[in-house]
Amino acid sequence: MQVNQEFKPTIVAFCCNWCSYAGADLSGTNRLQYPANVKIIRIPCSCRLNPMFILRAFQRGADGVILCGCHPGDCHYTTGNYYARRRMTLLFSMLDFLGIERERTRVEWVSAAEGAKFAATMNEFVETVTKLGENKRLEDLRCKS
Amino acid sequence: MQELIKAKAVELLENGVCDRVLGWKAGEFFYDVTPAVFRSREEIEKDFVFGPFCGANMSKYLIAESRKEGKIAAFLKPCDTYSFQQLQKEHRIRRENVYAVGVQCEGMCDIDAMKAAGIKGILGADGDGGTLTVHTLYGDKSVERKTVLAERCKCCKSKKLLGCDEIIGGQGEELESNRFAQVEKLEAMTPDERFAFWRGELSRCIRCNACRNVCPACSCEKCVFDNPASGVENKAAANSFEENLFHVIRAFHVAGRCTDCGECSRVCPQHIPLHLLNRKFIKDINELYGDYQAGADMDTRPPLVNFQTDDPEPSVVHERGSEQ
Amino acid sequence: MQKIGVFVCWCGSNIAATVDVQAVSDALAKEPGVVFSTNYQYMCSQAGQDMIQDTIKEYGLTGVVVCSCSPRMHEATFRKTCEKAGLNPYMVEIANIREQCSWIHKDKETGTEKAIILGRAAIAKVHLNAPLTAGQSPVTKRALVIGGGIAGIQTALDIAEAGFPVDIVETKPTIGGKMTQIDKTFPTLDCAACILTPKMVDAAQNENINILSYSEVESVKGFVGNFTVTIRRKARYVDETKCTGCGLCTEKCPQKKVPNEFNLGLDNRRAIYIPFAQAVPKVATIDPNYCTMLKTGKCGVCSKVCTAGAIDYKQQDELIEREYGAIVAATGFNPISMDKFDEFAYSQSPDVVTSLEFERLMNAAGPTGGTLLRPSDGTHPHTLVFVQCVGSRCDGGEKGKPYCSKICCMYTAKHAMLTREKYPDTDVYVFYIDVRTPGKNFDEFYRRAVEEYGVHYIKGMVGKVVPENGKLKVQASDLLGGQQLHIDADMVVLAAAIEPDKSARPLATMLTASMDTNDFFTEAHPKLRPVESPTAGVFLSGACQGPKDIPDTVAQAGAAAAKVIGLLSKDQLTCNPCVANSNELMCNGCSACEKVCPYGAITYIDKDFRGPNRTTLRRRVAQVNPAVCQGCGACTVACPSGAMDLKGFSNAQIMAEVDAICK
Amino acid sequence: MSDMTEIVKRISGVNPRKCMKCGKCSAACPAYDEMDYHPHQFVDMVENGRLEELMDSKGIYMCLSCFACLERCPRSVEPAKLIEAVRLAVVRQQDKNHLKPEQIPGLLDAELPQQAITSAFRKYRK
Repeated sequence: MQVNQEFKPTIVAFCCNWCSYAGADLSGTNRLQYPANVKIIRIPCSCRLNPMFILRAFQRGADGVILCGCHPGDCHYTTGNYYARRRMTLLFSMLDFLGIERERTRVEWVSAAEGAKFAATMNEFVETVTKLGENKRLEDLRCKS
Repeated sequence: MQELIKAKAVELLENGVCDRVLGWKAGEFFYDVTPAVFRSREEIEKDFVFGPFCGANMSKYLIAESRKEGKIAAFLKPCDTYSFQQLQKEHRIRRENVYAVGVQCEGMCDIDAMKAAGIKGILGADGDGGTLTVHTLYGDKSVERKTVLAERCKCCKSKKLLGCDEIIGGQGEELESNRFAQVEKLEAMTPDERFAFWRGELSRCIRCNACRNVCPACSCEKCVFDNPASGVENKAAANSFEENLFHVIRAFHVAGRCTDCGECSRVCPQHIPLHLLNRKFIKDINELYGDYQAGADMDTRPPLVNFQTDDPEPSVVHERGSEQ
Repeated sequence: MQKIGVFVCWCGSNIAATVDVQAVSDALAKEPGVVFSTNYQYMCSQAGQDMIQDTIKEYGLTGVVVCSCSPRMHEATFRKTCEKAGLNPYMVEIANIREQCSWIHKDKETGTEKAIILGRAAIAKVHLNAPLTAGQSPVTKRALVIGGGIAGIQTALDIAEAGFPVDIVETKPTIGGKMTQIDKTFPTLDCAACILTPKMVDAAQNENINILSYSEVESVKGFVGNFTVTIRRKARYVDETKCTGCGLCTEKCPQKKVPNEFNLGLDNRRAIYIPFAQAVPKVATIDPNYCTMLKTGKCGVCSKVCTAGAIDYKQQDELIEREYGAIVAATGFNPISMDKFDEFAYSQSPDVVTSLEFERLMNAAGPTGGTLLRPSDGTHPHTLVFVQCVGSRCDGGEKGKPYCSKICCMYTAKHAMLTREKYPDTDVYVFYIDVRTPGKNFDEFYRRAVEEYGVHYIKGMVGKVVPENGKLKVQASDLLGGQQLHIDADMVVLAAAIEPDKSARPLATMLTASMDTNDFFTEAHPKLRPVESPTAGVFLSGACQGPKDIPDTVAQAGAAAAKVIGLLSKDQLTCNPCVANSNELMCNGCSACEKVCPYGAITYIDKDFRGPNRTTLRRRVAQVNPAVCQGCGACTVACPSGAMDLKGFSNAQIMAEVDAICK
Repeated sequence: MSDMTEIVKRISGVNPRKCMKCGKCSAACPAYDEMDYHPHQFVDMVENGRLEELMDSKGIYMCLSCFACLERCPRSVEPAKLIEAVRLAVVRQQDKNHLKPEQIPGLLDAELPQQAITSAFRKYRK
């Protein structure tokens, strides 16, 4: 696939309030850089993420969506991320089944102490999505012609 | 079979076991059999049918019917009983108001398959066993049932009748089916091929909502697509999102609850193989979280409201993909 | 339409250096609904807060967006600010333009652009915010302590001292727990019974404490401040109110062959028994598994000798239901079974004992009257081998426990020391992997065992023990000496790992309290909230939370009591207003939400709804208890109909943010 | 030599870092007195890269492979597998001639096929 240098993908990152949002804050506190394409939306827990939000983001022009939550076993609400894990696994598999690039979606567990991991994850994700180019398939799933 | 069922329906009504009977009624065309509620011997004798085109899943109608006063007798095929149990599990059907009669099924037929088999001028079809008698303009013809089965019946998962008060036609067994064959075929394709496939299929959707309306799992009091507050309501197509992903959202909503009855594809006027989306979820669930059949029992936790601490990570989707 | 005020903070140069704050406030001023937009050096300063308050009043703002540092930092500050100016605190949204913008970008243009988008997302969300009010729920001023060991007793005493009634539920016929079985306590070597039994008596005599011995928790319903607990009072076949504890029945009972659990089966008791002399309550109990009367209907000796007429063979289990405001789990520990460690010949020789059994063999009230004798032949042992870490610090899985049991080093030093003190003619070997003695006067104690009492401490493990001709052939390694040792021992004492009591797991399920993989209760925060469980209103005391010695247990018991007292001293609890709520008109009653709720906050009722043509439809609908819901949102996604939504993070709000970001 | 350590770890599948140095392996070892290095030392030597000494040791051939150490180890370190791997490593040493050129004339024999000497000379030299 041709790499478009000019292309700046839009990335939506959903972060749980207790671990990953704090991890994102920490990467800021430590001045660890990641591209400005990443915009974070705070949700109370990874289990709050409705698959519809992901689809909505893609429809509105997002090129990649990533969910960050507490590591399995560390959920502030004890079990939330376990449910999120199943939901996302199935959703990603379905998107893949429909032929949508599986690299556009990701789940990463980031603790409040992992500022470096958060930044590294975002850098890598932005790079991956940039290589993929603009997201067309979700908008185009229904043939417009 | 039809006579047995009709006799049973009349008997249940007249013995006072129930005051209504849910069954199949002859429609405008012989292959267009519709679900109906019968209240008297006369109605039953006149219109009640059971034959190779009684594919409709009866269970969904019991949500409303079981909440009415009195008791309703329902005739349920094996597929229907899975939905029947699943809906009870979700507290949707009031079991005490239903008298369930399990009806063994030898597979329902597809009128298009009959036409494709080269039979012309079809007027009707009947028969119980492996051989059907097709009435045509040119006289009766004998047809092997298995050659004209509906897609979903060719890979029937189970002939077991679950949770019935009574059974007609004998209890059946769970079957070894290759129902995931087509899903596997799609999985083996490249993403581009899959995308092209689904684009071809889903682009034909006219958003008639037939799939949703017939689906026993899609029985919400108010569907999210009808709810202006949901953000995905069905409105004039200002943009194509609602339609694009209607089927994905629908499949996700019924994931873990879909019994794979195949009604969605049966009723689709555009012949979109919608059941493949549901089957993909079922296949994933079976592979990732252990075999699960919605409606097969009353107490197992559905896979999407359950978890194991060592469930695979979502990246398993990527890993599996790269193996292909 | 909301009237929104936007306040962009410079945070000195923290934000202003990489974000053009003027450009941001100008750009956001053009957003729909924004009636005021400004920027200021430090929004969180008094002057900044005053500015926000003045603007709210002047412009009649209905919503406020502060573009500043992380909401984790100052969301509470700005909410309070707005509340003081008469605006509902939940009409405030923070756009994080410091940690998630200015601090991670270097290019000013990029930073400014991103800050504007983040501001837009916050504005989009505020448009859909609704005023939220925190609910109140009353507190039942009574506590339940589950487990009557030293942890439970201490917690109950401390709560009772503060004036609140407490019930102790203990599954055994007496309170006291493991400490009653211990002979002496380290590092002071005072007798355990001497310091414990006065506390047991205090508990029994305290007006605020009600001891429910021989009882178990059957079910727990409700939530913080309002628990309803069903307790099973097991039939002891003796009327507690009549029994005087004279003990005559326990002497006359003809069934003498019942293994005495108090002495760990090292001797026998009768079928009717009082566990030990200082038991509280001092009431006899009939063991239904051994009582001839209960099994065959023939005997009745105890009934005949009881002058108080307390024996009641017809007694049945009784279920009682009580209300509590707080629950303390104090279920304690047990030594693990030695089944999987038969290289130490525990099952092959009675002279291989666990440390707790050794306590009984040394105890004056024990089976040998306090004289150390070999269980096999009653002779005096001359060579004793102690093995530490039996089943502790294992690789997990079947072999044993992955954790350090914490107390073994010290009690083994104590055993070795006591043995040498009482019987100077003995040779005592202790095989250790590491000796861990963090604690006041602990290492001094261990050194005394070595230096003053001449206990042979050997770094290494015992590989096998083989009973042979009345001796125990011990094969061990001496890692520092670099040799393999062969010792003919008379007794081998195993420092068995400890594990949480088996009752803890089902209890945790009832309490919806979480546990770790070893079945220890999880604390709300490992450092900062060590005596609270993540479930509000449930507290942890003693070894059920992790291995502990007596001083640690008592300290934690007091801490748990302090938390309980803090809770019970409130009349009302303020709830988190960002909770789930179910739209009854859309709810299917399918129970999906209930299944994923970790707090049991969702219940169902049958409710009548108006149907078409003046009919009434009765439907099952979900109801969220706002006092219990913690606002995770798991239910909102599980709900297929979208009836369940989360206040403060509603579907519409999150989607508005998505739209604003993706635009 | 560190490569060799990695090879031994890989062949055996043993992670010597799991060892907490309790010595239970050596306590259980029936061949303890026959060995110059003992099971717990094997683990330590592999961990610290002292593989040359270990490979030169006669002790490794005294191990009976009774697996008592492996069975008793509380940390599942499996010293017996490590010892076996070291023995294999000794046998399998690559890039080495086990026959020195100067030995060859002495071995020449009319009865012995020359091919055998050539292949012995080349053995493991890959």
